[in-house]
Amino acid sequence: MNTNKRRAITLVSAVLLVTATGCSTKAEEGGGDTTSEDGVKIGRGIEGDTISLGSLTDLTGVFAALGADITNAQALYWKTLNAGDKICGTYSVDEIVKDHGYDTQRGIQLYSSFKEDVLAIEQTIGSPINTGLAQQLEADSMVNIPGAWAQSLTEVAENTVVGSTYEVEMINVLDYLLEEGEIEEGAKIGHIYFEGEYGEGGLAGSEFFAEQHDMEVVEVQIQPTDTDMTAQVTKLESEGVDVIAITVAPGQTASIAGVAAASGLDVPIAGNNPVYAPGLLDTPAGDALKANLYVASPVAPFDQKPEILKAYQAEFDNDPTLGVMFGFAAADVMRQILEKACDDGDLTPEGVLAAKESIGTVDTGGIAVPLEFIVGESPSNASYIFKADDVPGGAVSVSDLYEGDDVAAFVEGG
Amino acid sequence: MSDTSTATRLVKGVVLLALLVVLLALPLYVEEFWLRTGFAVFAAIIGAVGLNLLVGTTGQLSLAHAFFLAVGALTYVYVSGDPGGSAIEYGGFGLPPIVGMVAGVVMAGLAGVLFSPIAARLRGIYLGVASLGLVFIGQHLLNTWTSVSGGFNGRLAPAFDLFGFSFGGNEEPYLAVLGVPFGQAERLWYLGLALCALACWFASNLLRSRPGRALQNVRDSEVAASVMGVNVQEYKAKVFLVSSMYAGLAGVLYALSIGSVAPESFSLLLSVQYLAMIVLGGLGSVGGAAMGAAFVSALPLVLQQYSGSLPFIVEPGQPGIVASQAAAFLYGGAIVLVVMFEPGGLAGLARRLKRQPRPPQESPPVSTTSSAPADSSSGGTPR
Amino acid sequence: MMDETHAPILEVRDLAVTYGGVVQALRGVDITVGEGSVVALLGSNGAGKTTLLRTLSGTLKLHKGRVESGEVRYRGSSLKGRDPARCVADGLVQVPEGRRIFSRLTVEENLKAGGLGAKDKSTRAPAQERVYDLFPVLADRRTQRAGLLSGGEQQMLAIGRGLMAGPKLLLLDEPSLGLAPRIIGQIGEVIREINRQGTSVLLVEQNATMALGVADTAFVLDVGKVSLQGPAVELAQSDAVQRLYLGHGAEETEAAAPRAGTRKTLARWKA
Amino acid sequence: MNQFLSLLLNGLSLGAIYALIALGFVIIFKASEVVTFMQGSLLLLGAYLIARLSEPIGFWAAAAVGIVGTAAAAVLVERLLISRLRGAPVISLAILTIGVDLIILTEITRRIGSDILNVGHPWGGDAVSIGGVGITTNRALAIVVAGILIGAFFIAFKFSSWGIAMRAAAEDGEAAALMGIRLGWVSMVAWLVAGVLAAVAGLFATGSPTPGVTPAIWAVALAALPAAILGGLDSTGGALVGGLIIGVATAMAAGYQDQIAFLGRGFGEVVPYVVMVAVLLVRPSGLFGTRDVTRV
Repeated sequence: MNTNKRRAITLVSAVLLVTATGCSTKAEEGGGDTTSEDGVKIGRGIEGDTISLGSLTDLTGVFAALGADITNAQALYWKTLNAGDKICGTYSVDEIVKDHGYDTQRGIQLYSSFKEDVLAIEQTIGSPINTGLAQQLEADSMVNIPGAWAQSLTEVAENTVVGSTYEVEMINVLDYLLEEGEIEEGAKIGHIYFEGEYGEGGLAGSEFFAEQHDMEVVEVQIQPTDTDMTAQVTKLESEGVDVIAITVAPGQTASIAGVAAASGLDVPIAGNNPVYAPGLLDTPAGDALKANLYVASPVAPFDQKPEILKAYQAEFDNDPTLGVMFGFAAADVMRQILEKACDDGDLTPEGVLAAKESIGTVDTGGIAVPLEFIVGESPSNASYIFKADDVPGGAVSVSDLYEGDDVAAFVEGG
Repeated sequence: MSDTSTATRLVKGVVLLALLVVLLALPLYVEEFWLRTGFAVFAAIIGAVGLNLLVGTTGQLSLAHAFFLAVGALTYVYVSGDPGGSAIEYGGFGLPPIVGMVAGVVMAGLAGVLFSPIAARLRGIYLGVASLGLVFIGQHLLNTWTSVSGGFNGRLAPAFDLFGFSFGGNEEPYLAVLGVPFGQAERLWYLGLALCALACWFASNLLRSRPGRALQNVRDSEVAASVMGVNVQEYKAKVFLVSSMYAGLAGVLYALSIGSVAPESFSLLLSVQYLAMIVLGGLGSVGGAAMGAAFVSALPLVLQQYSGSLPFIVEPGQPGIVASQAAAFLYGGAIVLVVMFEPGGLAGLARRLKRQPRPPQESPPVSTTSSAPADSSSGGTPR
Repeated sequence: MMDETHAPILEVRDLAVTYGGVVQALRGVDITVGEGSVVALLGSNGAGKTTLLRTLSGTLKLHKGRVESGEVRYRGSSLKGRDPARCVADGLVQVPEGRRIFSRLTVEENLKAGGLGAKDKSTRAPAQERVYDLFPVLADRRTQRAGLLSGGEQQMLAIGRGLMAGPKLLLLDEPSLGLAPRIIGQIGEVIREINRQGTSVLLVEQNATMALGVADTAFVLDVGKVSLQGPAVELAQSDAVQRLYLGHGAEETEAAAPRAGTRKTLARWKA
Repeated sequence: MNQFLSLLLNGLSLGAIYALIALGFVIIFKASEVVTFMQGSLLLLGAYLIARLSEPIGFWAAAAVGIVGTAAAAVLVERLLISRLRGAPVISLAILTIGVDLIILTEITRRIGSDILNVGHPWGGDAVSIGGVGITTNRALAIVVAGILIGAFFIAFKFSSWGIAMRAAAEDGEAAALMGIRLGWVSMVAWLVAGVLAAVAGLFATGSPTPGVTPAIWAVALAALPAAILGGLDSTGGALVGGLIIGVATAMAAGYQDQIAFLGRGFGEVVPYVVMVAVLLVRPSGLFGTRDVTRV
């Protein structure tokens, strides 16, 4: 048996040697940048006249609503662009969309599946996934548009946050309520927020605002899986709050509004942009939401941009949310960065990153708030403020672009 | 009889060796995505083999595996990671990664030992649900203890290196084999392969040893085992220790595979996936656990990768079944089919295909029933 | 005593049973229970008594056992493939060994449970009265948890529970097991009384004294085969039975005797 | 004090919903010796059916169809899968139900997509005041209906043929079979009842103050599992008590989170499990479970 075994080992080793010395396909892969006909440096993610952009979205997990709308909108945006001006007048855009179902490990794996093939990423949903990817984005000079607005995202140069951070959003919406007389100086803010950076961000905003206006914040932390907000609202009611600030998910928003209405706590509710989805209007809490909810958003409601709504509805038959506006805005920001890179003569990943950093103020024509990308700072000080209503997108603007008086102080101080 | 068994062992040896050779050669050919998937599979195999020792061999249902993985992963990032974080600051010792890895394994084992008094008191399904509690309590702990975990979004996992040879990060020293540059993915592949082979080898030796047989007796009947002189409590505690150490190592690799750890990654779903792995693979079998782990952890990624060419799966954004749902259907369905028709799992199936009769102690599914009917002529049916 | 010329209520012909297709528990067993008679079935541990009862009551499948050959006819028709519930509905009721009463149910609930399998629901109330007449002690304790009864009372409850379905043939599996001699005597009387009221009885016992005292005819089962049979009185006089079941040296003989299904004995050791 | 009463009342209503689900766990365990992990998807299925149908056929008809449909699904699982595995190890059966749960959950999640379905309860978001404490009508009704259902169940359990058959079968399956009790029938009815209970729980769990049907309500059943365990897996009374304990403890922990802030924010979520583990440490078979459940 020993001789047999030895013979087998020899045989297998021989096979190994033969296979290994045979040409390895991977060995011949040569990276490196080239220059296109019109003198623009190109590299990863560009084949012929096509730029490939990646998309790490969530179509099956908790953020499926957002993911689907953004994905649809971006597909529509590039379809239109490809049929018209293209990028740089030359390149059409091809998307590689991957669905991670809000599973961090899967998201990271999927990133590695397309990172050699894409120039940049136009959408990455999920804070933990964005956090997990940070190192790799830096290593790959991969410009990325996160579907989130956390302060820490702005600290990675590759991240292109389209909108204000959660802190700024919360200050803006509270400031708006103060200005409109919905709340007064010295009021008591009850803040219900998620554990984690999203919630903490919103809370930091309301705490800063409270400091400026002699207010007090009663904080209640919840987990994403909580659905029944009775105990939390009861607590706020017993504290006698004058406004409820929320940094939660849509399900909790409906519950909060419903419980507050049922228990006679008729106060305004101020939320960060992810708190709302138009589907909430069909719930029993619909009327309460229409009456009391104010949301700060990085993108304008459809009433500001009816043409986008029309274009979308011509293509897709679902009820659009503001995710559509965000998808358009993100695609437009990506287009402008790519155009800038092209103008600078460098469409390599590094060139795109440089373009992103040097682009200055980005104006998306009123789809999103005006943006300027400085590492570590909120890309914008402004928000759109909307109320819930029975219109497409479920939101009507109550003000034009709004920038609270305290935001500047916050940005400088923070 | 001894002739055939020698021949069988030889065939088995050659098959294993050939498999090893193929696995060793793969990084020369396949793309980074597959290598990374492979690394995740190796991590899953280690975890599944560990869980199998507990559930398959000793018959203790545990849904807490995700928790022990979390302990391993968190210990690794804390011991070997540097302090950092912007919104939420977290600490770290910044020690060499190998120290972190060992610490991760040890801490997970310790957590297992701490839990084992509870495990010893509870049996079967009560243990299963109590261990479910551990997952939730553990997640709460991780979310709360932000100075360690980095909070909801988690924290980055330091790249692994061993005596100056880096498995990621700076990729030093530069290494190329046969013209193929060995980057992070290639290096991690070998790291995973080595650890995984070691873990499987240790587990199969353990199962063949005297303690291994004692564990199987504990599964079949605690009363009988104790009559035969097996210290049931002690063995249960020990197997919890070993199983959670496996989970700890799997957790460290999981962290390396993702590059970061977030509390959310260690949810009940992860425990359920591990359970699915060992059920599909075949309870009690090391090879089965490996097959099950490969199936469950790679399936969603493979389906996603080939969603374009699979007729029943639509591209993301289209109405219909997308890859991750198809994967969920497939392994949910596979669990049902396996329990119904092939309790031996993939391992049992492979065995049946080979038509090699086996000594009975290797084939049975978990059996925890001990309420033998009163008459002496009960039970006793060969499996 | 009943006349042997009556048509038999139960006929077992050439019955062979295995467990898992491997362990042969019965091989070519022939047994007849005459209508209205009491038949005793003797045998040591592992002789196949319980296997026979399982075959009759339809629970063999629960234990992964299988009838390999032979036939069982109850009231003229084959029992093949009949499930336990059908058997009970047809009046073939088994009182299991070790009593197996539902200890967390009350005495009355136990009796009700016993009546659930009866075909005719209207017979339940009279059946219960009959049981209380037969066992007055159960009537006194009807609201008590069955687990609180003494061993003898529990055996009476088990028998009473079996009577609730209105059996035509009652299978009793070792009713004397673990009971004091005085109680065993009472059980014997009860069996006689049940028989007098028109129920045939197949009594499986290790306690040959009581069984042979009650039965009309008897069979001795040994290693899955019938080794002796005949009228109970005659059998009681035979040397073999004297030696094996009534007299001395039983233990030594049993230990020395070859056994079918040694693993079953092992199972007992483990349990 | 008002806050305390309010939390208590809401905790009880939550507990009533948990109790319904926990009762389902216990009934199935007693009748089939299966610890089912698919109560969550049954609950979701019931709520989903009601929500989808209440628009076209009206709430009451939808509720009837939803409850019947869920019970039918449960019976189907019992007939097609569980009944064929009688006598299989408890762990295998539990894993089987996890597989089925995964399939149902994935499919309904896929169908719901990103919507929040409104069940369309006639009482909507109304609220009532009980002794000066406000509670949504939905939750008040939950207490009432759960009370009636559980009461009816206890009566059936104690006095009906099925109840006696089930208790007998739970204690000694073979002896029950020898009494002519059809174990398959007992098991099937148990799954049917558990399906009904899950659908009713789903009906109330998705009403105000929760926003409607989302896949997340699947997790409600997960919190009811500790309720069943801490009461004692084979004790119906334990399921009721366990449900109420978990409900009240969860509400209190959420409402008084400032006072227990040292345990970490959001502690309310894990309260069911903490309570369960604590109880199991003292009583390994739960509060009212029989100590001799060694067969699991």
